[in-house]
Amino acid sequence: MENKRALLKRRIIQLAVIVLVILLGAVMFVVGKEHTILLDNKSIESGGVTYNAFQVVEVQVDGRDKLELGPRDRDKEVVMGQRHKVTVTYFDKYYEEHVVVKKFKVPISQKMVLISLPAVAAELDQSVWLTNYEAPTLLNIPKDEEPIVSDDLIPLDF
Amino acid sequence: MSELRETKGEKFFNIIEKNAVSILFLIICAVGIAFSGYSLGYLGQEIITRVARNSFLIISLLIPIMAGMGLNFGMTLGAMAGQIGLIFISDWGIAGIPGMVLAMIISTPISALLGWLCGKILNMAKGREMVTSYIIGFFINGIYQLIVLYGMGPVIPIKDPALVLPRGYGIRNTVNLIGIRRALDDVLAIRVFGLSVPLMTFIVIALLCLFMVWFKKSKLGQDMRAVGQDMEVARAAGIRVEHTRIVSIVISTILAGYGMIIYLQNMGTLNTYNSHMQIGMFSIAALLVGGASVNRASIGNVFLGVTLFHLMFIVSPMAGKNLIGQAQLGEFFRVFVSYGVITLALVLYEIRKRRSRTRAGRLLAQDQLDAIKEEQ
Amino acid sequence: MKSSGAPLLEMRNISKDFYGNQVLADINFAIQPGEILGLVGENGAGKTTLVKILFGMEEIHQTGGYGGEVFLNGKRVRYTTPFDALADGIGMVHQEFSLLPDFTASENILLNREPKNRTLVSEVFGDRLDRIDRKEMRERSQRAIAKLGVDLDGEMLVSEMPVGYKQFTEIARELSKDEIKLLVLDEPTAVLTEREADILLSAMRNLAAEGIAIIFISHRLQEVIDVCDTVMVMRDGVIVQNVPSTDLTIHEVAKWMVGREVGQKIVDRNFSYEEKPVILSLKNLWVDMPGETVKDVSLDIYKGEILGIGGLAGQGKLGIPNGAMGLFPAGGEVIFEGETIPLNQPRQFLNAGMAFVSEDRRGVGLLLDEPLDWNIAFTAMQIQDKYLKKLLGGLISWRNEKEIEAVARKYIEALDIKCTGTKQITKELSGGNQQKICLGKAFAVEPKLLFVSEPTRGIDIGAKSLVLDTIRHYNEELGVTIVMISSELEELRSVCDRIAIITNGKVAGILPPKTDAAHFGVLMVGGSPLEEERRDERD
Amino acid sequence: MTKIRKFMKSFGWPRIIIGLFLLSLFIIAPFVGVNLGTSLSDTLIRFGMNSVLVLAMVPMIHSGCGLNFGLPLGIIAGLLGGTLSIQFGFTGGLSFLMAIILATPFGLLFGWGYGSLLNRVKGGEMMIATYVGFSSVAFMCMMWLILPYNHPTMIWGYAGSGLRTTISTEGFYLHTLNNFLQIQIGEKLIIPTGMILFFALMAFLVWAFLHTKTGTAMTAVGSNPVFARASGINIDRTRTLSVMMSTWLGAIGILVYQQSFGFIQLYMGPFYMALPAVSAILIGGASVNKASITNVVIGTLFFQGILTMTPSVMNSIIHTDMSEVIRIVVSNGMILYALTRKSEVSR
Repeated sequence: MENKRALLKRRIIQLAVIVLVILLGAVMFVVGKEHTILLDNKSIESGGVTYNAFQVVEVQVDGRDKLELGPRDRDKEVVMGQRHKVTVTYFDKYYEEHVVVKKFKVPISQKMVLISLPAVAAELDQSVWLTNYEAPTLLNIPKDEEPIVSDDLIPLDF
Repeated sequence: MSELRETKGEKFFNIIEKNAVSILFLIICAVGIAFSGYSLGYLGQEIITRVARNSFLIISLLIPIMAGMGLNFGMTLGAMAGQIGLIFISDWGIAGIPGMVLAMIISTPISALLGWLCGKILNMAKGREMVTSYIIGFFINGIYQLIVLYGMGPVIPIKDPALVLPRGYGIRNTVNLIGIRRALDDVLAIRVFGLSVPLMTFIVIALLCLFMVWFKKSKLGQDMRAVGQDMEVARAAGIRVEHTRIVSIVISTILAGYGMIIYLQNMGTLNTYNSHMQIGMFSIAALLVGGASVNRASIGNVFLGVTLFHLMFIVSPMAGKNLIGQAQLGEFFRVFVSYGVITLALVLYEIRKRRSRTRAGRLLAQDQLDAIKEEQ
Repeated sequence: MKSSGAPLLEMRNISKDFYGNQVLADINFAIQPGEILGLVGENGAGKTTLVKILFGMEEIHQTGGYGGEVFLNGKRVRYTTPFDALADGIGMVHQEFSLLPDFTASENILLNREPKNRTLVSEVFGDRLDRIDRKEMRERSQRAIAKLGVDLDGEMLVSEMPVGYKQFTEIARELSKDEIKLLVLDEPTAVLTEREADILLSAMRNLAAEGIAIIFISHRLQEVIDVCDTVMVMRDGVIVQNVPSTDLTIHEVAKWMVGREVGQKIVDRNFSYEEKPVILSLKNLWVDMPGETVKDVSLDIYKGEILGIGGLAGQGKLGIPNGAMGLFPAGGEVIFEGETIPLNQPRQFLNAGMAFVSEDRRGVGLLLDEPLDWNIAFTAMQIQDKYLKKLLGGLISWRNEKEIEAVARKYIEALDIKCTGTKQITKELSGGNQQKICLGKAFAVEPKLLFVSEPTRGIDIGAKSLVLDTIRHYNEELGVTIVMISSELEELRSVCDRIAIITNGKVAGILPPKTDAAHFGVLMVGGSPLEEERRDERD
Repeated sequence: MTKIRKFMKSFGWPRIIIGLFLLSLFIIAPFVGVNLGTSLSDTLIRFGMNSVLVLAMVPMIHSGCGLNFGLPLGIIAGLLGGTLSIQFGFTGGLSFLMAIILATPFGLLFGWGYGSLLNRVKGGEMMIATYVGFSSVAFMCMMWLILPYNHPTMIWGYAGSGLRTTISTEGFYLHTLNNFLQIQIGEKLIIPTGMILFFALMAFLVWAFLHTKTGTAMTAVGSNPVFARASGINIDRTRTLSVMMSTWLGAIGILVYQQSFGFIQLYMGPFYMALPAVSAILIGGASVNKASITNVVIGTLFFQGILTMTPSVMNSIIHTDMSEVIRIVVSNGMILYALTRKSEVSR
């Protein structure tokens, strides 16, 4: 009886460890997943209002170096994990500096998201300035296949 | 019957012979360094990088040696599993340390399965484990290619065009592991005497060494040592010999998988159809250079071996160029030395095994001589 | 030491046959706690089989089990594996060491029974990742060693131990089992020096005093008589004597061991070998044959005689022909017809005109995967260029299949080999017929001297006498000198002109076959027959 | 019925499966538009090219040295013979003959050294043979660079020294055997009689040798070395002889291969030549210590048949060339099968 109980205990612990490892994997997936954030300085129309692109705007994702974008510029940052912060610094027509900080969460399945800086600056709803972005599928240009070298022991580097 | 007496010359010869491979290598390296003209700083940096990169892989060879199964040429199986893990995380776009951890988690069940298969087969081929594990490496390589070259895409969803061949399925010849490049090495990278040291990688290796020491003291480790010395005695004592042997291969394969991931995060590119095949051969050569033999190896052998082997590897092209004017000659030379050293170590091991068998006869002859001397 | 009450172990009506060949019959005996029982008998007397039955070895079950019953403490038991017997407190120490050389004594003593501590890891990966408690291990092994009363360091590596210590380690392993009640020691003193043997014997007495019963199997009769309470003598699968050891003499016991006078014809020719020239002379021969080490043998063999070489298994009798031929590393001098034959070169041995029929038929004697005509013709073809056709002016020696077949046919007829034809694959033949092929192979060489080793081992009675008759006729008709090595004394006595007994790698004595069997027995167990006789006369 | 079963058993399941697989390929071939004549010719030519290399396995297996994983050593002897023949300026059919003659002393010498080494490592032959092969190839890589060859067709034009990676045999011994007595039936079916005859000659030599006194001794050494020793055979010498024969046959084998293939492949070329030959003889029914000429013929036909048929047929059916993977799995699987069979481990 005692033995059985010990065995049961062990099985439970083993199960727990397996679950834990799978959970760890899931956490790693979420935390380590890379997302490309496209930062777009283009005029955008929302609710019938047009928000114009800035002449010049500084944008910073998380704590990274600031990027400077001209009108119709687009740049990107590759980030890990879901939760990020975007800081947009711009000067309005009175040359007054404004800083807008927005926190956002990238959907896990999304490889790329597009952030419209004018919309951020206008402090519109997140659904307006943060949109999913699908890279246009390029036409598959058939190219000579690379030869597959299989069992080859000539050392490359080690 | 008493102790076998040996003359001083014989004793000296025995010591030389036991360390023949290492001594030979020391000489090669000394000559090579002299002729290569590399600075000590450069060499030191290279060695540090390579020790960090390869030690984990080589340590994975120790457990099967402990269990008496010789050099595990089947460690390529683990390398393949590690690579499959890396292909997945690359496709999913998981980067950094989380990517590595996830790749390890994915590789573990694959390694375990392959290792179990390998162990099963090796149990059917007792006495010729090495050549069998070597062929298993090739065999599983075929299966690996089937999966990676034909299965990935249509059957196993891999979408990233950076990974998939233009034809729509199969993984490219080289995969850029940009997401995890130097992910581990750059954590806690410090500079010592102007050399950059990937401290975190060394910490991981140190932890593995601790694990090895601890493992040797566990019941399983004790059983493995017993099985390694004499399967029949172990069996008579009730140890599950076959199971123990399989477990040793499974552990080795899993560790080899992790080692491969650590190795590739430093390299930064994966040669999908090449890396794993080479890794087995070089790891074994490096271990043997460190003075290990088919039935005895220690952590010390690993580090000495990695250092000496890579020293030879770094200096020989340059030395070849400076000596004969052809760098290619040096490159061929290091290939030759890698294979030659395995050959030499295997030959010495077999010869030593045979010599120990004649020991009893030499004792008898000695007794007779003694008796005759006494009569006189 | 005997105590009253139910015996610790009792065997009743034990019998065992291997496919109709009765090896044990009607064995009845009992042993009390604290009793030392000496079990003696020639090789093949059934001691080993008896022990195997007690332990429930697989071999016994595979060959149809056994008859009779075994009682432990009055309870009927029937073990199916040795582990069951071990669990019931029966321990065994084998003659061959079962030790791991690179482990310390204490690691060997507690092999697979190490004291362990649970760890967190073992909760996940199972018991085998428990940590071994080295301290507890040392203490427990030291306790076991203390029971033996010897001075043995538990931390010593087995590979660095003298032989005696290895033996003590083996015994300590059994003693470390708390439940141990009965210990079977199979020739524990064979490898020990006298001093070590004395220590072991006194250790055995200590153990007996603690209530552990011991079955002591040994050929050293003096030790048996000294240490045992009871001596049980087995011969041909039955117990011939089971008596208290008080007042026994070696001579008596030896007589019981080998003495079977009835129904055996002893050689009745008068061959005066002394008048013949010495054909083969062995001088200070040593042979490193595992399990049959020859230490120092000097023998003269006279032309035309049949010399028997006997002795107990493991004493070195088999090493003599194997070493002389060069199959195992050997040293010393072998002089044949006045010429020294270089050792370790079978070719030289064969070229000189000697041949050897090995005791290891399947391993040494035959090409099992080849047809039998090859087997018969091979040696003669290789050594004497028989059965060959010369092609291209002698440049090529072509195998002459016709002649090979002819010689095979000749020996199939002469030796009455039962087979489907000369091309039958040898492994398909029965043991007796395989033995005849081995003889045929040797005869085909037409040697001047023939070593025949264990010619009747493992073959049935009918074939036995045919083989012996063949050897005899071969000697008488062709004048070939024969050296026959056999474990069966009676077989030697029925064929040979004189019989040398090998004990402990040396010639213990050479006696004519008509000598009283007891004398042979005394030689086999390391005594001197003359001394014994004198003692008998004194009594 | 029992006879059939016995035959099946002796033939072995892997062989039957491979045989059926090959048969089905041949049956499917016409339906998917693969020309049977071309396939057969290809198979026969590949058989001719490789059979001598496979034959080089026989002597060593026969004497109990195991599978000759050290075949590259023999191949190197052949390469030396071939390149020297060209270097000395022989052309046409004569260059082939001279290549064989020049390769012979190297083959025998290497074989002697290799055999002596294997005698010291009895029991561990196969692993060591593999690495002897590898290290000799690597060693020769250096030698090809520095040996004083200077025939303009063979050396690097720009460097003026060092042999090229591949050297064409055109103008030298290209198709010497292929064209000899070649029979053409119809448009597509070509029978390379010369090559097959050459193999027959080699096979006859091996067969004849095994019928001599020494050959008999070699068989006995392989079948039961202790028996052979007890019959006065010098085992080491017999084994060395077998290794010399195997190495020499390997040298001849690569020359036959090159005259058909059209190129001498130096440097890492011989590296993986052993594995296909090893698996071919195993597919033919040989085991780790028993092999016959029949095994060579069946094995080479099966193995090369699969290599020829799978790419064309598979490509026609699923438009994917999986032949390389199939080759790796089949050949290594076969070696594994042979290594793990219990009956063959114990004598």
